[in-house]
Amino acid sequence: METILGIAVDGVAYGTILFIISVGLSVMLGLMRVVNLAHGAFAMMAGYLASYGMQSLGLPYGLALLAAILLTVIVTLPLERLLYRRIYGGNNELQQVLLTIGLTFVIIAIANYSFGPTVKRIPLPDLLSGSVSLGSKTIPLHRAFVIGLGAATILGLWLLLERTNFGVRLRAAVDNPAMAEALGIRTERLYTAVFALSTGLAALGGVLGAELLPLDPYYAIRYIVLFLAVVAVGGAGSILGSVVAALALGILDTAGRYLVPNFGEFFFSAALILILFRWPNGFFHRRAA
Amino acid sequence: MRGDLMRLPAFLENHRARWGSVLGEPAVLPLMIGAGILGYFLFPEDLGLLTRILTMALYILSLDLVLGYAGIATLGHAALFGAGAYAAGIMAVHIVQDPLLLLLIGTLAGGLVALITGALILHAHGLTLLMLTIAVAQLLQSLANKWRELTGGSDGLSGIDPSPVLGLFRFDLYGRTSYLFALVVLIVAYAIARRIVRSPFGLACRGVKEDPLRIAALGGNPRRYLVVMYTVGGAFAGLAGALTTVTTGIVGLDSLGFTLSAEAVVMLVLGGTGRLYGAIIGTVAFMTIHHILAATDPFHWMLFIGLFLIGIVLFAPGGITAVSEKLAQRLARRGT
Amino acid sequence: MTELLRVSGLVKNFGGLTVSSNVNMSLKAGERCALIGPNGAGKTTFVNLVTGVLKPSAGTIYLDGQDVTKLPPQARVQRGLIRSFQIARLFPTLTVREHVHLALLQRGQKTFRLFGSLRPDAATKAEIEDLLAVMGLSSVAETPISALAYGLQRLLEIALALALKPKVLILDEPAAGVPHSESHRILDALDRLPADLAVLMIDHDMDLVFRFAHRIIVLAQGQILCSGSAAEISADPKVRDVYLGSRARERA
Amino acid sequence: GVIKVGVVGPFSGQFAQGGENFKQAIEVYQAIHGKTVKGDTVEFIYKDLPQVNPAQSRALSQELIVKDKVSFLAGYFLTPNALAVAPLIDEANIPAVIFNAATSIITEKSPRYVRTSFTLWQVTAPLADYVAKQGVKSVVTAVTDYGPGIDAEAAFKTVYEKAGGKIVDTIRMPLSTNDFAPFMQRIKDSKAEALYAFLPVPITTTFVKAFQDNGLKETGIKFYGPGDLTQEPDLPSMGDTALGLLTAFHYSQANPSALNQQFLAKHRELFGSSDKVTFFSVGAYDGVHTIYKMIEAAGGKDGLKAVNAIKGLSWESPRGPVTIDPVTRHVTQNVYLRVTEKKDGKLQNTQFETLTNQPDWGYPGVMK
Amino acid sequence: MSALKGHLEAKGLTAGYGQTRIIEGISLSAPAGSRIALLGRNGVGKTTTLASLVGQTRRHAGTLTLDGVDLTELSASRRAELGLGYVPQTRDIFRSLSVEENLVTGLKGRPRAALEEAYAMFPRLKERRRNGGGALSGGEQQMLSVARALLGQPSVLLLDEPLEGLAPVICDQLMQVLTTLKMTIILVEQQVDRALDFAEQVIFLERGRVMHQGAVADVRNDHALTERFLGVDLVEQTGTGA
Ligand SMILES: Nc1ncnc2c1ncn2[C@@H]1O[C@H](COP(=O)(O)OP(=O)(O)OP(=O)(O)O)[C@@H](O)[C@H]1O
Ligand SMILES: Nc1ncnc2c1ncn2[C@@H]1O[C@H](COP(=O)(O)OP(=O)(O)OP(=O)(O)O)[C@@H](O)[C@H]1O
Ligand SMILES: CC(C)C[C@H](N)C(=O)O
Ligand SMILES: [Mg+2]
Ligand SMILES: [Mg+2]
Repeated sequence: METILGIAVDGVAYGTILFIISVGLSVMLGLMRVVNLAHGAFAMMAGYLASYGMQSLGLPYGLALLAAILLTVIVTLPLERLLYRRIYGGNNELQQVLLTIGLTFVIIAIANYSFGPTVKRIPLPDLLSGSVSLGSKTIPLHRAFVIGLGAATILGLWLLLERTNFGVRLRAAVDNPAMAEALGIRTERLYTAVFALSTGLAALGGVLGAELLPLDPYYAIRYIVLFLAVVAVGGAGSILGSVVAALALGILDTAGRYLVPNFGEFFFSAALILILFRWPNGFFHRRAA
Repeated sequence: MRGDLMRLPAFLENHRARWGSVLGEPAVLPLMIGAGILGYFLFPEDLGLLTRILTMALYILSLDLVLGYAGIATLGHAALFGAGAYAAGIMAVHIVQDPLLLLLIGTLAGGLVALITGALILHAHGLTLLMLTIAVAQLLQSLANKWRELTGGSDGLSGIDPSPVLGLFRFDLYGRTSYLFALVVLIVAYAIARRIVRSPFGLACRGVKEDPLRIAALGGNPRRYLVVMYTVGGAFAGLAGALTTVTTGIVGLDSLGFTLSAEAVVMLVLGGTGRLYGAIIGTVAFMTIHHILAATDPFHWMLFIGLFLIGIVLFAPGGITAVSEKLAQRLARRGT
Repeated sequence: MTELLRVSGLVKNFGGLTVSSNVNMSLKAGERCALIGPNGAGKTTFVNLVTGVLKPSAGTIYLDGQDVTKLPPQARVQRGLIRSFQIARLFPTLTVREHVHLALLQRGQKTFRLFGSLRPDAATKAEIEDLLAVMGLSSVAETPISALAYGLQRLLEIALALALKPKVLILDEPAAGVPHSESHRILDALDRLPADLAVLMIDHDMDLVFRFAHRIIVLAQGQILCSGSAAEISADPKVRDVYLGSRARERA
Repeated sequence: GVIKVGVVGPFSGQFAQGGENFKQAIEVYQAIHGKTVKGDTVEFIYKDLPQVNPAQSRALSQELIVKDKVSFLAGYFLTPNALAVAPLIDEANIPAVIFNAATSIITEKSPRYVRTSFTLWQVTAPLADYVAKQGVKSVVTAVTDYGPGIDAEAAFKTVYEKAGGKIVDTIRMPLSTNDFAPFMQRIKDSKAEALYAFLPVPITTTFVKAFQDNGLKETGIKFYGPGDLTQEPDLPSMGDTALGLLTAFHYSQANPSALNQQFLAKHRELFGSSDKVTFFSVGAYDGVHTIYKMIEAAGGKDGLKAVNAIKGLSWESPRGPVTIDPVTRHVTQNVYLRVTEKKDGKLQNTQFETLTNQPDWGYPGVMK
Repeated sequence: MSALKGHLEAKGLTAGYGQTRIIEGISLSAPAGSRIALLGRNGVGKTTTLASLVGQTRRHAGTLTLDGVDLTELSASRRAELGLGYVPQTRDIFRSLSVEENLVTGLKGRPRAALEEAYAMFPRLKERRRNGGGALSGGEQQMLSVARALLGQPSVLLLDEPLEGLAPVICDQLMQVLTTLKMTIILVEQQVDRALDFAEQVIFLERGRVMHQGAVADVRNDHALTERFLGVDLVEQTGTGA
């Protein structure tokens, strides 16, 4: 019983971080049909910025977090204009792979050059660095904070995309850009907005998740498969899907490691194959197609 | 009346584009042989690198069959390569050392793994398929890591010492035998691959790639074509893996790794998909550039490779071959 | 005449929506039949059920006396049940000739020849040329679909269906996108079909339907409303109400 | 003339710290000891090999031999990449001096391998003995599931059980682990008195943090490991969570010896800082020393003769006294017990006990 | 309300896809509230003409104004905002959106209550409002496409074969609705008789050029015209039928 509680709590905490980072990737894939392999690089960029802000400029945690997200969005927006815009759409996948891997390489090289290959740290404020006890289980306060923020993100995103005209117009623009334009929808602006939203979420996750996913230049590649797994299991573009997928994978991974530590990796890949076999379109496939 | 229905200019335009790519084709094989022999004499000290390029080219060629001709999106192609590499390696350590036999074993292993996994996963599409291919490769990789007695685990499988080719040609320090051996294998494999893509089966696969449902409406089972093509690609990838084992004498977990899978896609797209020779050109271009950059600046080559890839997308969207074909066409048009 | 296609008790639900409720019909060899009905009546769904693209919620489909309800689409095609698509569905980079060739290879089950040649043998070649000529596609044989006029794509759709040597041919809006003035091409092509073939056509172009069909079945809200000859149908007030409308009177 | 040495190492990628250490240590050595040996200039050629890729390792090494005509190969950060060159160096009769790769089997595979780093057996065996002697009754081991990790586990288990201790659980963690919380839970549940752990960078940081965050430190479970866990460049990012960790290792920046101080000072002089110096640095530094000695003996020719010439060679290294074992061709050296503590506001590994002359306990026949 | 808006004026429009030019120097003038039928055989460039007015093709030459405002350089979305409404030949339903959401995309800032107008016009859509757009039948998609365009209250409505795939009764209804609309309408249609019943002006296209422009009455009386441009003898067809 205790074990189950432990696995559940750790799994949810881990899953929430996966969610925050992956949902941006999912939204972009679902809406713009871009497999953005540089998503991890954007998360990492924010992590580095936050680390720099705190360690070298002495900013407080909250401010560093906000500044890092903002800066990441500002830095990546021109990329949307100059690069991504050329590769939107479902029949450009191969171009997307080439471009976003190239971009990832460049970001890794820059991170390596400016910050060196060692792991960088984002020190937690005292307020978040303790632990709380849940019965016999100790969880770091920071994780509780992450879970809370994750929940807020879910709600906010869902409202934005499913319950506003903005969301409808956005999904229309993605579905058929030429027709959306002909109906007076400014598709370019929408794409820019979604791109900013997506990188913003990556940035948020990159900073919040630095405790789990250590910040070194290879962050950019190391975790992208994991994020993609969340998107695939959840169904591209589905918020609810990302939530369920991230939590499911987080818990599975945690359970595998706890129960069969020596075969943890094996267990995870096998579970992933089974899940995708059973739900080839993800848990929450978008309506019709 | 019918004249109205015919749209002549558009027809001519597309027609020319198609022939542009097909006409260049017959020359590819002699060119490859020529360039291969020339390479042998021009760069006698770089045969190690050149051999790696040849084996990689074979591997990328196998990916082109799968991705370029059947539209199977995969980021786990290394699973098939690694299966061939390990099969050949394990056999070489324990049972046979004849290089040709080892290649055969690798081919069979790659094909078999492709057949089994393909039958399991090819009902999926898009990102799901992509993830399934990744997961299959990861599964095999952790299996290889776990099964240390057989595979050497993370230390790699060493102690592979293939006997001389045909009992005559020893694998030497300078890599001459390796190079010529790899060259012959690549050329033969290329010829076979070309035969396959121009067969009725190849035509049907193109159809499946463009619209699987329509193939079903013609009475074909799209999934069967996919599985068969995946198996064929797997056999070629396994051959490439075995060739790498034979020419380097070691197999590591990296031969099942994500990096190898992802790099393959990069090289193929760089060269241009669905052409076979695009695979060769992409491999040569990527590996040469990589080698030069890594040699001149081992510390920051990633930046330049990254910029290069971005540049390709911006300025040569269909890959190197597509751009050169377009250029050739423009020249040809000016000529006539 | 032999009964080639029989559908009995066919039901299809999408969630709570019943799109096909207990449809029974049959097609005999040599019949020229049309299926008409209001938008959303379930005509395309019916075709999808019969061809196996959709799985019925209940009911049985017999082809040439055999129960094919559980067979996948391609197996039904191999048994001679062929359809054309409402929106032309072709392979964009393949040429017209390649399409026909592929269909013939497919029919002869020759598509798993990995090392075979793509050069057709004399008989195949003759058949390809013949089909192209019949449909008036010879002059565009080397054109890839991406550059082919829509009207010609529709004709190629029919050529492909013919290449498969159907026993039962289902045409879903074959004239859509073809001007009324040119729909005769399609009729011409259909006229040349072997006489023992059963054809079911769906279209909203009543000129075409009335000229083509011996028997017309009217579907409404997933059920067969009535069936009969062109004259009977156009005179039927129910049909006029739900489908034909006022103009029918002037035109029929 | 010029004698060339080819260095294969990770100069980009996630292990780039190791490559940088190699290169800087080589330059420091040459700055202190000169660039020439008996009139021959020693020149280093670098080849980048960022990850595990034995085939590439072999191709690069072959290129160094055939094209660049090197007389020595050196570097080799990762075990599989080192293993890949065995047939090559035998055929070309060229010595390969391993600056890092730490699995015991390597030097068995060719008589031309010389290793100046350490092995996990070498530092773990004395640690296990020490832990047992401290009266710790039960230990749980947690290692990364790859060659060096399995070596570490085997070394600890063998020695500790022989000394009468009890291993209650052996956990092998996938190399790709991000979240260590489940392992921490399992360690906690094992109710062992102490933990022995080995992981490679960069996940060491996460592991050490997870140890504290999941409340294990408070439970009083003791934490032992090889020095990989608390490498100096990583200490700042671990922060106070690293305080009090007890590690066994052959090198610490905080080694008070005069030679080490000289070594660090030269580092600061050439590169502005010595903060990033690690055991990779001394591995390379001493590796260059053996190469110089081999050149003295054989002049860059006949690799086997060169290797034979340095068998049994002893000298004083920044890490302390070292000897090349004539049988294993691996460096015999002191292993220090260290504790991580704060000095002048900076974390460091303070050595508090020396276990002298430790061989590679993992080489067949060394452990009786 | 001020005077009727929707005076569309094209001069010398030359446009196409990529480098190929499909239409050459098309000029047309559609006064506010006028109804024009654009006719011609398959592939003569009718769709391309409408798409060029909307701003979806590549323009090589020519100008376009709407009520004196120059649209030539404006994007498709700006043109739509200024009053162009479009029902494309391919319908272009947003397949991943529900029927209701599809309609919302046409609102152009109007309140959601306005959706009832669409539902009143096509009750079928109301029944299917929660359905995915991609799951609609062919005819239902056509209704949705028309309704979506009308919700934006355009001053100029461009219709590309709106009757295709519709049941005859629905065709009747739709034509009925169109006749009551107070806006400029340019209609492309294969059902020539219906188009002529509806329009005031007729334009015939051939090979991307305007070959004839005139009042409906003239066309009706001139069999040679329809014979030449459409390949039918209209009188005969409407007269006897099948
Ligand atoms: N996958 C689906 N999910 C839900 N409803 C569906 C689905 N497919 C079709 N429908 C509904 O079933 C009904 C019948 O559709 P169908 O396409 O068979 O009509 P049809 O008779 O071919 O009409 P049309 O003449 O307009 O093409 C329609 O109301 C449609 O919305
Ligand atoms: N996207 C496109 N790219 C290239 N050419 C095109 C494209 N769309 C249409 N064409 C070509 O433009 C010409 C005119 O086509 P258009 O669709 O405007 O004709 P249309 O008069 O509307 O015909 P229909 O009656 O079949 O609808 C045709 O030759 C067609 O092949
Ligand atoms: C301690 C580690 C850096 C050792 C290295 N991973 C090896 O393969 O031997
Ligand atoms: Mg239909
Ligand atoms: Mg048109």
